[in-house]
Amino acid sequence: MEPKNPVVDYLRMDRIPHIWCPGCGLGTVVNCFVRAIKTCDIPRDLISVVSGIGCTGRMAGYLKLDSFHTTHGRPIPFATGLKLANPKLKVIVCSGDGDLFSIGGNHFIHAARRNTDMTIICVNNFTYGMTGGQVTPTTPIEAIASTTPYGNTEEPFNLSHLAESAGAVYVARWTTFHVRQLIKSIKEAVQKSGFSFVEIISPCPTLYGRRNKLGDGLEMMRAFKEKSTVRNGADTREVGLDFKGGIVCGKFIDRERPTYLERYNERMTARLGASYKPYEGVL
Amino acid sequence: MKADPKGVMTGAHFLDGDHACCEGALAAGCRFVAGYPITPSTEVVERIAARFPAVGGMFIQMEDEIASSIAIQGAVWAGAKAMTVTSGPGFSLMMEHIGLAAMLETPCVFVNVQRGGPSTGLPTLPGQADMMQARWGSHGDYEVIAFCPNSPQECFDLTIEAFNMAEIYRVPVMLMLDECVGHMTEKVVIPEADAIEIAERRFTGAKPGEYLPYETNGNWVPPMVKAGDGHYFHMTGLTHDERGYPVMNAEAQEKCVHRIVNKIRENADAIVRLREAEIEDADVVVVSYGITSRVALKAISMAQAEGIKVGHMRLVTAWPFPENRIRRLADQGKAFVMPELNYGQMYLELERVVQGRTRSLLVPHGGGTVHDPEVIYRKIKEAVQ
Amino acid sequence: MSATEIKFSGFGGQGVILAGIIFGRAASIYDNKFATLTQSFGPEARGSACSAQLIVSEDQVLYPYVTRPQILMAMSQEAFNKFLPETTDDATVIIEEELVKATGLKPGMKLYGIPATRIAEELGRKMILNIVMVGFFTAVTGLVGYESAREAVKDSVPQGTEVMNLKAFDRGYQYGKELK
Amino acid sequence: MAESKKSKEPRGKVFINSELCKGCGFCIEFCPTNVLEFSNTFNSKGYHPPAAARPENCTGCDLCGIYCPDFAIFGILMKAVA
Repeated sequence: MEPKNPVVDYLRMDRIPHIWCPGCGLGTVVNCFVRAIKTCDIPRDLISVVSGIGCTGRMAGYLKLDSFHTTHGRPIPFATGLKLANPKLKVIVCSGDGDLFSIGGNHFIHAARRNTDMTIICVNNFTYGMTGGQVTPTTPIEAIASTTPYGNTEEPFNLSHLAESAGAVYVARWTTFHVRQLIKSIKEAVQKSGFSFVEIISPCPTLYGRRNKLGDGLEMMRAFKEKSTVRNGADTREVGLDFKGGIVCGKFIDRERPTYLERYNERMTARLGASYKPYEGVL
Repeated sequence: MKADPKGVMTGAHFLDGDHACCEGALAAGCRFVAGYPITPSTEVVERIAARFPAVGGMFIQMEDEIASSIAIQGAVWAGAKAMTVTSGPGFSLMMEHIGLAAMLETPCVFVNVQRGGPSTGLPTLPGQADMMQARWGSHGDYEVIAFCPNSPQECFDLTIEAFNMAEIYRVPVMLMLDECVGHMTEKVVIPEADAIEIAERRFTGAKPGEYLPYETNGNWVPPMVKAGDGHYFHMTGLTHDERGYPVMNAEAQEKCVHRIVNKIRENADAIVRLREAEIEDADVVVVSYGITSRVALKAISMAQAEGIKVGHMRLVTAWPFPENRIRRLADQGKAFVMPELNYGQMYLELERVVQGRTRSLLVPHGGGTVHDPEVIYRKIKEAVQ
Repeated sequence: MSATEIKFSGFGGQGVILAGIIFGRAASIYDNKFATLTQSFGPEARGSACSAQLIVSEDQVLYPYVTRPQILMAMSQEAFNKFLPETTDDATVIIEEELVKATGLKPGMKLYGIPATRIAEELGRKMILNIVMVGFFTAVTGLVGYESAREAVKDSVPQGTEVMNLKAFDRGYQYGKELK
Repeated sequence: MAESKKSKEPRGKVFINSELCKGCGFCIEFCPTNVLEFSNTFNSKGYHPPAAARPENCTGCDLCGIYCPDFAIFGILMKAVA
C-alpha cells in the first residue's frame, strides 16, 4: 500500500490544490498546524478553526475540522461565542496580520484582556495579499505597498508586545523557516489554558517580496534563516521588526492567569453560593 | 416542544418592554446573549446579566456591537440559541453580520429598540426609522423576518415567536421595539412553561462524512449541525455550494440567493402576523405597527365617533410585508392611512403594493414622541373625502 | 373618560419611579385595571425634577404619555413648580408638606400634604419616604385598594425590608385616612 | 547493528506528488541530507517538481513534507514503509 502524506487526513483534499501562490508560506503553516494538533491530546472532533478574510482566512476552508470562514476582522468574536457556548471545544483562530490587527485589532486586545481560552495563530506576511498588497499594521517603515507606493511611513505594531501587554498567557514568534519550533509552539499554545498567541512570519513573494525586491518565496525563506535569532524569553519590547532587519524568534511569554470562565465561575460561586452550578456551556 | 420551566417566570408581572423581552428570550430557550450597552436597549441586557447565571446561560458584554453580532453566531454554531440587543447606532454597526447570518443561515435574533436618528439622534426617545434598515441594511440580496411589538406583553410573546421563526426558517429575525414600548411598564402575564410552544433546532440525522450543510433535498431549509459532533463541516460567508465550500460563479450565486430569498417569500403567508379590526366594512384602513398602532386606535375611535367607516390593520410582522392582504384590500377600493415615526418607510411598501389604485396617505413624524392622535384623525378624514 | 393620568415627581434619590411602579403594579396586577407607566430617561432624568407618569384605566391605554395629570404627587419644590402647570384645573395635588410650599393652586384643585420625610425618619430610614407617600396616596385618592397597594409594596421592595416598608405604607395610609 | 550497514541502506524514503508541486524549491533547499533536486520534467502546470537525486541519503525526517506548501512531498522512515 502506498503511504499517505501525514497531513491529508486533516485536509479537505477535494479542495486541493489550494489557491495560494507558489512560494507562499501558508501551506507550510498548514503542515505545521496539522502536525501540532495531531500530537495534541485533544480529540479531533472538539477542535474548531475560525478564520477571517484574506489569504490566511482561507486556512479554515482547507482544514478538515469544524471550520468557519467568517467576516473580515471578526474571527475572534465569533470564536468567543463558539467557545463560551461550548467550553469543551478547543477553538483556534487562524488569520492574517491585516485581518487580526487592523480591522480586528480591537477584538484581539479584548479577548487577550479577558483571557478567553483560545489560540490565535497570526500569519504575518506584512501585507494584504489577497487584495493586491496594501499596507497593513505590521508593514515595516519604508516597505512599499500598493497603498504606500513611496514607502510606508507608519510605525508598525510589535505584535508580541501588544499581545503581552493586553494579557496573553502565551506568546511566541517563529518564521516559516522554523518549522520544528513552530510545531512545538502551536502545540504548546493549543494546550495552554487561556489566550495564547503565535505569530508566524511568512513569505508573500507575489505581493510583498516582489514589490520590495526581496526575491521569491525561497529567497525570503533564506532571509528568514539568515536574519533570525532565537531568544526564548526575550523582552517583547525589544522584538519589534524593521524592514530587512533581524527577526527575533522564540517563546517570549508563558505565564498563568485565570481564564475568562475560571474567573466567571469563581465570582458567581462566591456571590451566588452553593446554588450556583458552575457554567460548563449552554447545552 | 415545550419551554424549559427553568427559564419561565410564570405569573403576572409589572414589567417594561425591555425586561419583558429578556423574559421572552429566557422562555424561548435563549441561553447565550452578547451585547454592548446602548440606550434605550440596555435594560434588556442588564436583566439578562442578572438572570442568566441561575439558568445556566451565558451573557457577555462584548467590546462593541460588531463583536456582539458575530459572537452570537459562534454560539449558535456551538448549538446555542442566541441573541443580541441594541439600538440605532449599534444596529448600524451590526449590519454586516445580519448579512452573515442570512448567508450562513444562522438562526438568531437581533433586538433593536429604536430611538430617534439619524446618528446619535435621540437616545432616550422613540423612533421607528430603522424599519428599512432592518430589511435592507446589509449588502446583497436576502430576506429577514421582523416583529414589531406594541406592548410589554408582546415584547414577551413576540421574542419567543422570533426565536421560533429563526429556527424554523434558519434566518436572522429582527425584533423591532421602539423606545416607548421598550421603556413602558405594564402588566405582563407569563404562562406556565408547558403552555409555551418552542421550535426546536432541526439537526441532521446524517452520519459524519455524509452530511452536506446546504443539501436541501427539495426543502427550503436544510437541517443543521453543531461544532464538536464530528462532522468537520465548513461554513463560509462566501457564496457556497451544498458542501458549504466557496464557489465563485454565477450559477452557485443564483442557487444561494434564490433560496435565502425565496424560503421567506414563498412562506410569507405562513410568517405574516396581522391584527385587524373592523376592516370588512371600512372605507379607510389605518395601517400601523409598534407604539404607533396604539395611538392610531385612539384616532380611529375619534373618526368612528363621527360615523367614518375606518378599520385597523396592525403589522405584528413588518417583514415580510403583507403584500397579498394589502393588495386585496386595495382591490376592494379601500383607502389607506399610515402613520409611522419616520418620514415614510413601511409606507413605501404600502404604496408599492397599492400602486395608486386607491388613496394611500402617509402621516409622517420625525420621532421623539408619538403622534398626536388628532393628526392621524385628520388624515383619516382626508382619506374619505 | 375612564382613564386617570398621574404624575409622580420629586428629585433623584427619593424613589419617585418606584412609587409609580408600586402604584401601577397595584392597579394592574392586583386591581386588574390597565396601567401604563412611562418615565424620563437619560440626562434629563438625572436633573433635579424627576418623574414617573402613570395612566390607570378601565380599558387598554392607547396613548402612552400623560399630557394633563389629574393627580400630581410632588416630593420637591422644583418638581411641584415644574409640573403643576401641566395639571388639570381640578387636579388632586399630593405633596411632601415640609419640602413643598404649595402656591398657585387653582380654585378647583384639592391639596393633600404629609410630612413623609419626617415620618420616614421616625421609622428609622429616611429613604422609605416614598413608601409613606404611596400609603398616603392610596388613602387620599382611593384609586386602588388598600390590600392591592400593600401587596404591590411587598413585591417591589428589596427582600428583607418588607416589614419596615409595610409599616411605612400603613403610616402614610393612616395619615391620609385621618385627613380625609 | 553495524554502523557500516546502516549507511548503505537508506533510512527513509520520499514520496512526491508531482502534480501538486508549484516549484517553490523549499524541499530541495531545506533537505538536511541533500536528497532532492529539481527534475527536468514539467508537471501539467509547467513547474519542475523535485526528484530524489540521492535517495540513499534520505533519513525519513520529513522536513521536505513539513516545508512543502503544496502537500506535494513527504518523507517517511523505511521501517514505516515496510
